[in-house]
Amino acid sequence: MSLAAIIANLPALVVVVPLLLAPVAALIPVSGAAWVIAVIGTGGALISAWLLQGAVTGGVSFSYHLGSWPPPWGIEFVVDAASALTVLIMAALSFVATLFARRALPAEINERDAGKAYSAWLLASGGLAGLVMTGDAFNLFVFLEISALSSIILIALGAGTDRRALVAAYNYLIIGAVGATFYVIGVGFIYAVTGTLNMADLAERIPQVQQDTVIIVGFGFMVAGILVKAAVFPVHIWLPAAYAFAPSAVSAMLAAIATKAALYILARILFTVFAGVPDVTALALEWVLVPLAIAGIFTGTILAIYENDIKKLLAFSSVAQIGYIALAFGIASSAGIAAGFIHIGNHAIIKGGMFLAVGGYFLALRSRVSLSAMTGLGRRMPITTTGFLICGLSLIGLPLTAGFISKLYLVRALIAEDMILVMILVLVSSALSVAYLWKIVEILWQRPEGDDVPLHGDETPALYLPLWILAIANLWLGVAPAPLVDAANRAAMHLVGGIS
Amino acid sequence: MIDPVSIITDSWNYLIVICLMMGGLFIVISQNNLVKKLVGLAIFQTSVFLFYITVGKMAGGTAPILLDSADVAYSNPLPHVLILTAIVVGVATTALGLALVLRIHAAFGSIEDDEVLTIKAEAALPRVTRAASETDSEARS
Amino acid sequence: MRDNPVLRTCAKILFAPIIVFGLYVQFHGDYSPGGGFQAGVIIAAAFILHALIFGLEAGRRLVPQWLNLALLAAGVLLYGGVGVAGMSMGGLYLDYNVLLPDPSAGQHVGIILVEFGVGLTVTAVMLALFHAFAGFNPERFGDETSDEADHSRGGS
Amino acid sequence: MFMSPETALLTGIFAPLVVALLTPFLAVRNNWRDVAGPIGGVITFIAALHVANDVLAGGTPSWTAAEIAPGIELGFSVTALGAIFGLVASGLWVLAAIYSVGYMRGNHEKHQTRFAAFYAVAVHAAMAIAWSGNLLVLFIFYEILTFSTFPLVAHKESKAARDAGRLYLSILVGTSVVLLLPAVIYVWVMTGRLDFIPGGILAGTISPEVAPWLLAAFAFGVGKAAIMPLHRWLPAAMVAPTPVSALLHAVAVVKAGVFTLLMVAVYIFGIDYLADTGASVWLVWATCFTILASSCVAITKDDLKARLAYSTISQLSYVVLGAAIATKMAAEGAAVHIVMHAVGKITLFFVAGAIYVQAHITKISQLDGQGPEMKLVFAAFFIGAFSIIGIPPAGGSWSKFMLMVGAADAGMVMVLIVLGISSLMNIYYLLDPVARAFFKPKVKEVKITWHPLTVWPPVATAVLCIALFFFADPIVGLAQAMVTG
Repeated sequence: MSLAAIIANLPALVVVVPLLLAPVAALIPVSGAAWVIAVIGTGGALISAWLLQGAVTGGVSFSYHLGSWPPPWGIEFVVDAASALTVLIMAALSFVATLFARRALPAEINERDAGKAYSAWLLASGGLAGLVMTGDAFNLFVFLEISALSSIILIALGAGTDRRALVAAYNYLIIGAVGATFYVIGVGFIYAVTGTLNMADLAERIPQVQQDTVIIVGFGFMVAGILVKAAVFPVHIWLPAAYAFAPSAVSAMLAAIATKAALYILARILFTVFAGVPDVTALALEWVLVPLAIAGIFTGTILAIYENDIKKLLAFSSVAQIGYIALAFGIASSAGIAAGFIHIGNHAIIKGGMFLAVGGYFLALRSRVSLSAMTGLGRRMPITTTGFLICGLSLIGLPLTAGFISKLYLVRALIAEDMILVMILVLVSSALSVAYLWKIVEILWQRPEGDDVPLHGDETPALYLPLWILAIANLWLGVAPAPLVDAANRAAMHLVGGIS
Repeated sequence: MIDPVSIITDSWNYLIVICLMMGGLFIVISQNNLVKKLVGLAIFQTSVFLFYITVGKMAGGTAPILLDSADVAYSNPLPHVLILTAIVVGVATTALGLALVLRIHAAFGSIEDDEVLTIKAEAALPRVTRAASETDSEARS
Repeated sequence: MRDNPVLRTCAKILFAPIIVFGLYVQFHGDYSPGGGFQAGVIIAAAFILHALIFGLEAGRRLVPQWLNLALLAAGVLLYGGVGVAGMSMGGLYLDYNVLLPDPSAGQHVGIILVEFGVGLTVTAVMLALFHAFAGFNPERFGDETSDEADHSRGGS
Repeated sequence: MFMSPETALLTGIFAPLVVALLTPFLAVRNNWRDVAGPIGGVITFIAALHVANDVLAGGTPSWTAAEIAPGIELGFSVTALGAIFGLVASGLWVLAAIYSVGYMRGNHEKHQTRFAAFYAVAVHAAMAIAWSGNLLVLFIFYEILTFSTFPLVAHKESKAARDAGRLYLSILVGTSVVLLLPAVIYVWVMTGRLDFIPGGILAGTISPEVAPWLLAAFAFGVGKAAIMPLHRWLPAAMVAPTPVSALLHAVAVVKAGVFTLLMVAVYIFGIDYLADTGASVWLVWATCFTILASSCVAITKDDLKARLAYSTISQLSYVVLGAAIATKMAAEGAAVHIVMHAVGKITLFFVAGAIYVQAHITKISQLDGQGPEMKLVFAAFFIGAFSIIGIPPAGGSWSKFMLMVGAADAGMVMVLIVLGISSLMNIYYLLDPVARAFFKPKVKEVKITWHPLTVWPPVATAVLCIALFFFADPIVGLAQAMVTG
């Protein structure tokens, strides 16, 4: 294939490369070889996403017509500032998680399942990329289910170390399927009154529709479905168990990217597809999204403070962080949406890094990482722990870390909209998050009562290098955040541009 | 203003959709048995399939296969295509769900949600580790 | 059921016609109602019927697990390969017009290949599902508590 | 001049950090490790002198690393007030480093390497706070200071030490994250900048109704300033070894707090803006209450370090009061008081530690009659107490005088009365231990062991207290430069 052909087909390659390598990986019984396929798949997606991001930097956006069928008849992939940024973040994180998987995944699952596991891995990352790229409301549902089903398989693989993974996967399946079906019902209503499925076309036709009720009901179903996938409070209940019992590498990948795609879709639906009916979306933003986001922030943070299992603790913290992103979108100004995108990126590297570190602990301890099991690990695994700490400080949002930049722009957006009370709540919650992080830090350096538990193997670069890539990204984006902030601003301008 | 009788006579297809949808969702929520939950999910999804198809059907319309005469009303083919995809997705979901139920049954010995939950609270270690710890305790006693 | 002569005979007679019907549905999909999804299920039905009557082991001998997995992957790869071929020949992903010099002929070739890929995969998936459920062995995954597991479940 | 001001700036900030990083490697020989602190202190102090000299000459040494958001740069830039604080922190570090060697060895403390390393990190943070280029950089090092002193506070690793450490951390980090950081971000959102400009940056951008609330967010966000009711962490931190209490909880940490507030009042709000809007009137009363209340508590304390801690709380509010009065003279007095109180209070803490190392006495009631045994240290205590009370010829009299003149300028008679009452109480509770030691009969026979490294530093700082009375000009000059710009 010529270079020109590759360039022209980049939007498809982001999705197709991982998806097509998935069956190849499934055929390979050797774990190492299957891992190479996974690296090629996620790496190819990352390169494509990187080139796409370069292409949209100039402010252009373009559409890719699958099968050369022009929209609104065919399915299009939309490449604009918003989707390119989201896809780049997700591709980068799934690539880093794949690097970590080489040592981590075979240790936690059955060796003969490794090929199929990497197959599901590639399907999940390709499906999530497709979710972001597609400009077709129904195609979105297909990608939603590709990514969800493969994620469920990956979560169930955790049964190799803890059988509760099966129940977590089952619950995710049921809740996720109900959510996805809600979305399809909504699409059905909207299709019934507009006769189109293309998002851009929908955005044009929805304001012309006379039957307001149908639009409202369809919108409600669609948003409810996406909220389930995004794990926004109170439909987050599948998330903590799913992240906690999945294999370490899977937890890291899912925590970093899975909900981000759904949050992006939420923004797309709210700010482009239904941009023509601002009174409907404003209602949802003001009375549903913002209160739920704040409730989620507090619920997640408080549950995290009282949680003892470290992976569950991080999962609860994810619920809170998803709340921040949802809140940022709920502000609905371009500054707010930009803050949301900034936090999508920052939270991906923060939580990805923390789960990678916990994966390192898990492989050293060979048991579930509870707080008491972590006693004194700071001295014995200093490299992993330092990386964990950097990500942790970023999570609370101390300056010089990426998390601070998120907080800075979120608070700025809140002040600009005079949402002072919400701002205070956000800051109080971020202070509460200090509580659970400090609890971990203290234990990491505490001396154990008796002898140290024996560790299985030393720290190896295969396990801590991916973590450190993310830790350095945290510091880098904390000191020189301009690229991410600019990209997020462009994304926000692009989405809000649809309203005006 | 709205005549209840006309709702039943004119919109019976939608009423069926609603009944199936609510029934399915109710089963998903209320049942303890993991297989029954999946059955409920399948009913719920099927109601959506019916909904799409009934929306796509045009009164007096024929199957959307191109005919030579110009004044033929075709039913909308697109919903059928969408639902074909949705059915495939539904099959995959159900299959995966049932596979998980089998594994849960093998691991916990039960497919009742409440029983599985109580087992969860106990030792959830993998078989090898737990067997080892049990023999330990037996040796001690 | 293996000993029931009526079932065995019927199965033997039906096996080939079902597959032929499946192939008909498969390759007429581009002109008339049909296509890979339906055909795949129909063809898989033939194999499942075979396995039901003659036993799981016989079914596995007919389509071994590795072949099943290979077919599954091959179908997806064929589908994707057509898409990639479209890209490499100067079109976009899944663009059939560029496959042959004549766009119309290209459309035919493209859709037939893609549908064939779908058919292969659906057949393989259906078979894999059947064997996974029918041949599920709780011993492989279970623990001590699975004694009461239903051992009668199985293909015979 | 052998250093450019910029080089001096970076030397002053990073020399302590280098010491901290080298300490674990030097730990192979205890002597190498213990000499690193004083050497680093001397280098830092020389750098601080250069910087202060340049500031007095009208320069603004500055250095920028990166820009993290429009109007927020990562960098350092020395203000006149910063020069003062830098001098205090580095100069007293030299003595405290020598003293801590004597104390830690004399007490046979464990983990001396860790102690020395974090001690140096804390000084690094204090220097960076002093010379920070904007509010955000100040905030960053404010947090680093908090975190780096936690291992020092919880040094003994006992349950009591850890609980105290947790209280310390939760109050300081909690207030700063909940109030200070939001206030910083709010200022940035409203003005688009965070740097320190003489005369302030808020005038014209923030309405007078908001100003008191914003000031409250700063005043209570800076938990290190220990305005009641956020003072609890300071007595709790007294479980730390005395060198920590001396340098950090009499100089670096608490002064970082009041320094931050003074910086905010002078360079962010601006004295004139505060005076015009009356935003700080409530703070005058809050600090007056803290001054009197903590003096009352101090009188009841029998533990010497606890009494000194409450005295510190009261004295810190003097500085904040100076900022809140919002006249030029009062602000100058506040700046000078940072220096005078630091030198005086470190003397008192040094003495408390010296008494503990030599005689293992912590209670004031047990000091009766011990004076003749430890003449030098009690003499130092006496002079230090003089400085705190504000009696000539000790340095503290200048700052108290300036604060009173400032209050009179603003017509706040009540403040004058409060300051007077407070001085009387100071006399009682600070001179009481000395009086008991010399004029009461012995209640406890103790074995005195002589540790010279714990005795000469307090004597040196006591001499410095006297010297500062006669040579206060440079300090006052810098303070004047602070308000005139």
